Amino acid sequence: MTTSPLLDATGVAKNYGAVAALRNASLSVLPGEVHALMGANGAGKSTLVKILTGAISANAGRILIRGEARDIRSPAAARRAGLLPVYQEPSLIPDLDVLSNLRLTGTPVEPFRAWVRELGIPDLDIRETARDIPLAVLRVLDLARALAVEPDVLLLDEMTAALPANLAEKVLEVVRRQGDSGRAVIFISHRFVEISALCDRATVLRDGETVGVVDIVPGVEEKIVELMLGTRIVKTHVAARSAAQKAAPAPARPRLAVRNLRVGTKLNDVSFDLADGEVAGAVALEGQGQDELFAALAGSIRPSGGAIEVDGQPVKFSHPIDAIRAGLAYVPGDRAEALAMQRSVRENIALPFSAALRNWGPIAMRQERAKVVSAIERLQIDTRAQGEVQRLSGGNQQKVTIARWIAADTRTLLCFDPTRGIDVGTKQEIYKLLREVAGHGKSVLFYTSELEEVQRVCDRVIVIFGGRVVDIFPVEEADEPTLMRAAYGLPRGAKADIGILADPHSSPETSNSPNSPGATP
Amino acid sequence: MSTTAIQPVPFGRRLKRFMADRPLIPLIILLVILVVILQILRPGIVNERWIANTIKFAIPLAILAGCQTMTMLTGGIDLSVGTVATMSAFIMATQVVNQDPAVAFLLAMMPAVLIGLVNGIGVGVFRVHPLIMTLGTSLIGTGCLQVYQRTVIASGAKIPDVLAWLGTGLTYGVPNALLLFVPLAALIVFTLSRTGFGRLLYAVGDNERATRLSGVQYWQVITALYVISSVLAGITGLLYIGLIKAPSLSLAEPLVLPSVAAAVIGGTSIFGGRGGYTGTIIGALILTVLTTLLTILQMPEGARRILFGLIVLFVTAAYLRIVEER
Amino acid sequence: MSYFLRRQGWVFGLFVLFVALFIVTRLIQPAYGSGDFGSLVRAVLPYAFAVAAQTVVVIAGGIDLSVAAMMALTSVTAASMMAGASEEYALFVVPFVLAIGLVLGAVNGMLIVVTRVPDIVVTLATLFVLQGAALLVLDAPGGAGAEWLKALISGTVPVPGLPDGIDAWLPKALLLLIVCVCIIWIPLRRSRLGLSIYAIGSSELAAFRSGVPVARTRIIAYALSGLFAAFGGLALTMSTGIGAPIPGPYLLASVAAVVLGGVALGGGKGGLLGPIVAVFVLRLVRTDLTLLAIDPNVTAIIEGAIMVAVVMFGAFITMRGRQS
Amino acid sequence: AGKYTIGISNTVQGNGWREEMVCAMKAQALASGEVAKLNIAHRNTDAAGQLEDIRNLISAKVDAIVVNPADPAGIKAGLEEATKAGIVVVAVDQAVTEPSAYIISNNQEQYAYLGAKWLFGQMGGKGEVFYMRGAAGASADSDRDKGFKKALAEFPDVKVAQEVFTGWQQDQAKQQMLSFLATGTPINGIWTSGIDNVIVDALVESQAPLVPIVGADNAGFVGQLSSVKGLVGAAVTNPGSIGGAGVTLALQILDGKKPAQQTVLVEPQLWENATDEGKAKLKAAADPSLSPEWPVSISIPDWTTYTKDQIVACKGPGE
Ligand SMILES: Nc1ncnc2c1ncn2[C@@H]1O[C@H](COP(=O)(O)OP(=O)(O)OP(=O)(O)O)[C@@H](O)[C@H]1O
Ligand SMILES: Nc1ncnc2c1ncn2[C@@H]1O[C@H](COP(=O)(O)OP(=O)(O)OP(=O)(O)O)[C@@H](O)[C@H]1O
Ligand SMILES: [Mg+2]
Ligand SMILES: [Mg+2]
Repeated sequence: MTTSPLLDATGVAKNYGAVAALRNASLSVLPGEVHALMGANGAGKSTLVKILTGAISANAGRILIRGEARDIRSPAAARRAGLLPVYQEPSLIPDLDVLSNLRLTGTPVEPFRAWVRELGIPDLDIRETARDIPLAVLRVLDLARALAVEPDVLLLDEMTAALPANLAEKVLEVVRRQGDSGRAVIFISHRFVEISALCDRATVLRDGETVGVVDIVPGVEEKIVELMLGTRIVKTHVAARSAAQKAAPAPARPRLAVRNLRVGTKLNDVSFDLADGEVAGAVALEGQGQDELFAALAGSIRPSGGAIEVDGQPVKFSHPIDAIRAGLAYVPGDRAEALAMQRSVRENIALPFSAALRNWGPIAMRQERAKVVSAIERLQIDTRAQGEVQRLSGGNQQKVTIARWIAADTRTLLCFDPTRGIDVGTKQEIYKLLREVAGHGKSVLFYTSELEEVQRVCDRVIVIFGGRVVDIFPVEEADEPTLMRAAYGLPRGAKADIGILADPHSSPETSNSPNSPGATP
Repeated sequence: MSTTAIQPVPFGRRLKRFMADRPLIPLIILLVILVVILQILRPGIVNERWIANTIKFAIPLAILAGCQTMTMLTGGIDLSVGTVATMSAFIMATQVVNQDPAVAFLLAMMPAVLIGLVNGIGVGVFRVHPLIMTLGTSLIGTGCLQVYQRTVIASGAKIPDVLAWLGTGLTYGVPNALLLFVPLAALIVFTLSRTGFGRLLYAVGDNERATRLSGVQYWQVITALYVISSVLAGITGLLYIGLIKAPSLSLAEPLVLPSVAAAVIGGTSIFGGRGGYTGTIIGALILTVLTTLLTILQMPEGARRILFGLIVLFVTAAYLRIVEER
Repeated sequence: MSYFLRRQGWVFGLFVLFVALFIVTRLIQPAYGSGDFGSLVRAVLPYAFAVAAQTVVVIAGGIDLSVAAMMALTSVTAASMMAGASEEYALFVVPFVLAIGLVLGAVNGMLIVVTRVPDIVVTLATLFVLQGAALLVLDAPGGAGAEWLKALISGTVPVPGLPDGIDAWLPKALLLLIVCVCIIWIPLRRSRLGLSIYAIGSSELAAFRSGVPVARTRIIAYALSGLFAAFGGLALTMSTGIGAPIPGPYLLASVAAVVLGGVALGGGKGGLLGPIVAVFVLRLVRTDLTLLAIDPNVTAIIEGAIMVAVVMFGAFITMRGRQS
Repeated sequence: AGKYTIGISNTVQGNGWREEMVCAMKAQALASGEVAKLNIAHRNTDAAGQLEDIRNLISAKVDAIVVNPADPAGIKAGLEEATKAGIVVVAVDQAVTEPSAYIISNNQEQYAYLGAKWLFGQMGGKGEVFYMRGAAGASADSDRDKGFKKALAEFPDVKVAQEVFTGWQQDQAKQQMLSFLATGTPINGIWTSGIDNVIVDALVESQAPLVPIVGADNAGFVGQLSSVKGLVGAAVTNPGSIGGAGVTLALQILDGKKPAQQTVLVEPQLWENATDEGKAKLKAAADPSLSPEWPVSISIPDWTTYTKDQIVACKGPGE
């Protein structure tokens, strides 16, 4: 490499009290490259991004920008130095409309609009208040806002984690072009397919330390995994599906039966069954009604029509407690929605125990402890910072949201994208766990935005498009291209190239296919 | 694995961390410092009688601050406690003239329960901001009390002996009020740390949506909370009337802002989810001692208020500095 | 139009309520006329400034318990400086007092930023400090206001070319309120600073990450609050002609009117118009109750009930809105 | 059967003295038979709030306004507007600066002077006095301070051990007393601005020596002066019934009987329990049936015509 790095950070360290989030991290990014930053949950990726962009200050370390030492003390300073982040959490001001958000950051409006369109959202109303915009779109807006000021270094922290495949593709495409135009991108993702489709090099963090920088070439995944996880090497294909496959003499009465369910205008007609001992995958693009489906099953919103039956009995939920009583527990994809961040891991896991009025009395501490500890062990939650959940890394927080219902021994889990932002190792554990849960005769409804997961955990696939179930088929037929086509509402068997994810070697142009999504029907 | 335990930690940091893990210790130290200053300013003041007196006056404040602590844990605040305490005190003192004390007691607690219920429903069901809700009910309560006062002008008032004994009496130099307070405080501390209800208070204050998804019915928790808070305030009123022995229509109002201050000084977060009652009790003691300290300083009223404000600010800031060091 | 209604629906509703109340007033007291309206505006003036002071910090995600004490301090300062001094001297006193408000407000903000103590506690402490300072300036109500200052809010604005009948409905006090508030608020609202104030109220973290200087913005918000409170203090001196060191009921009233005016106590939402219309509504309610000679103790009940009911109603329609 | 509507403006609510004042106004309005309706603006507020109330009363077209001013100068503008609108204005309890208004008031300066002078005499003309004032900033308090200082000047050997503002709050005063006792500072007398019975309670409860105390003629304190053993003290009259007198004055003016002067002062009396004569007066005045916060002088000869039942019932015309 003859070019000098655009950004060069060495020896970066950051302590939170006794927890060392970063110990000795280094990162060097060349002009024109898309540089992956990888690491297991809690490795310190987000922390490094925050330090580089002035959102927090480091305890030690040296940061050079174009060879000059810079002391970046605030996001505004980072912006002046040409560093623009898209953080793991959306950063628009919730109560301001999009336009005001742009004015606030001094972002030019027209380029922003152009980028938004390019990123697959053709009809954005910039007068809309950020609070009313769905999460996935917010993420895209964050990115468009960063792109509009043409930064030298763009830092994307799990940009694609909350995105449906269609939007994710657009993002990848745009990011790749950034690299082509001589700028640099630091790209954080837990999805290898994205990394290999996009990145030139990867820096791997483990426990707050940079443990290696590798070039992305075919077959490098195994090496990265090894670096990320240290000596621990996991088999990437451990799906315990085979066991459940055999034990599936469909029972006469399904555990959960959904009939012609309707919610507002978003969910029009959904019917399916969920049997005991089964993991059913739900697949949909962003905004096809899956949020409403899960919310209705969880008792968060009231359906406007149709019926839900549990164990053959018709049920009406007016509050999540009703669903929980019927044995349905909802694990939201957004952990901030599920966790009391200032409370301990234990209290978070034990929360459902105290929910009902009759359990408001004294707590049986020992019993509770046993249940909580066993759940923590089953999910291998890193409890170094268990005093407050907010001090855990994102992935570990995610595990706590599931552990709660494992401890409560719930019969049916409604998991909404539970592996969002989770490292490969943990993902394997969660897959295993879900299979195990099903193996014990329980059932899982599993929505995922990562299509490859479907094959690993599910027995059946339910495809939702435009608020309707468009297809239900066994997992054997569910390879990624098939799923993708189904998710776009195309009939099974039709052939069309869809997106760079379907074929990593296709050129970006092909993905501008006529049935480009984005608008909800 | 990644704890920084290898290199020796300087003593100052260790001390800080030690105190940060035990937030009560700096508070107690602060209390002691105040008492020492008092003793230096007026040698001999700190004696048994003074201590008993301080405790007597700190107890009503501490109970009201308990109401604030619990409501603040859920991200709320209860500004109606002053009115509720005043109402129950006034009703007790006027009803006991013609009624059996037990009946008078029930009558006195009725508005407390009612206001608590209204607060709870307003905040829990209609989602009115607690500040506004409790302010509103406190205005309504005050108005009702004044209308009520008209009807009892003729009958006069009387302080039941039990209350006077409880409020002012000493047994072997120990205030009788402790007989009420110690079990009450123990109950609050236990409730907060070891019961499902206590857990829910913290959790609801931290993230209400999360508790909802876990099956918690917000309105139940909030309604129960505000009723409990109001009942505690009512009990405080009875205790306080025993101490002051002069029913007035604004008896406990001056305790409201200090009760908020006591809870905050004691380390309870006004934004919810964090805090506890033991700190609050010490906070109440600190404020009471501070008041005495300022009474003793011979300076104009204005200067005294300035000093009070500055000290409250300083204490809270110093305490936060110590505890929030991470 | 629907955009306007969605944004300003609450304010519009309040305005309708005000007009309805005004009609009720005319029904109760057919002789209620322009002079009485002038009285209403003069009563509104200090409340309006207090609520403006509160609104700015509430939008910025804070709360200012020291508003009333600040008004007392600025009022006694003005009154004691003007007492026995020449009329021209007051020309110097007015900006001086406003500067005091601005600086002390900024001090509030700085204390919050530096000590990291919650705003409600810091301003509770400064409430005591400012009260004490007011008592040091004047230990009893006293002092005097310059005559031209007092004249600023009495009488009506003679607009040339306007018939007297309409002119009579334009009290000077109303003009003063509009001018003072607009000069500060409208440019602010349109500026980046104004956006920043909304931003830190809406989400401090997001604002910081968007490059907003959070600390500076917060200090400015409190400084503005101090400035409005100083206007309020001057308004008190204008209407009473004295300064009183014991703060009036403006703290609770300001918080109540802020909420009635559609400003969310969490911050980030609302504007200044709503709270000021709310103040008009609350004052007119009091007038009506006096006109009806309602038992004074019942007025407290009614005021409390209105506050609770209106806010509950607001909560109810938001809930309905969310369901549909 | 009456023909007048009278507006009343008062700015302290829920305290014994002011309640008695308002009840006296109601009772007198009823007893006079000339008043059709009272319009009472009675709440806790400041001068600005009182201005608002007065202007609302003007809007309500009352015939007369009886006002206990929050501040003498602060409501001048409102009173001026009232007179201009043809409304009779009478200020009670405290003076106002508006020249067109009539004033009927307790002599606050004299009130303090009488009590302090008696107290210093009891102390033998020397020693330390604990000076418990009213609310900082209230004008009645500063008038009383003048009287107190005047007496103090006459007794050069009397020193103020400590000066506190009770805010006219019973609980606050009691706490201040207890704190002060705990300091062990020797005192020879206590002057209170009318918060008296709780001070006696505090002394008794803490078994402190009973030094001479001056208070007001509140029912509780008057009772204590006869019943508490070893208590030497004096009550200075400060009738809340001055409100009734204000109504009478307003009615006289409305009926065309203007008084010679704009200002009528009611002179306070002092009842002490150091002499037999004083004891007799106290005994005659004592009224345990009243609320301890109510002054016992519930009527003013020549000025009020209601009965005790009427003032205690606290009902105005039409109620
Ligand atoms: N505010 C905080 N207080 C205490 N510890 C923290 C804090 N923020 C992060 N940490 C700790 O720092 C470590 C690194 O966290 P970071 O968020 O950088 O991880 P990450 O690599 O982004 O993980 P993920 O992939 O799960 O997002 C974790 O162990 C986390 O517990
Ligand atoms: N304005 C007043 N005029 C006469 N006496 C007063 C006044 N204020 C207080 N006092 C005295 O204080 C005693 C009781 O105190 P109280 O609480 O009633 O004061 P206050 O009425 O609140 O004072 P103010 O009316 O001046 O605000 C009364 O007995 C009376 O002697
Ligand atoms: Mg991260
Ligand atoms: Mg993550």
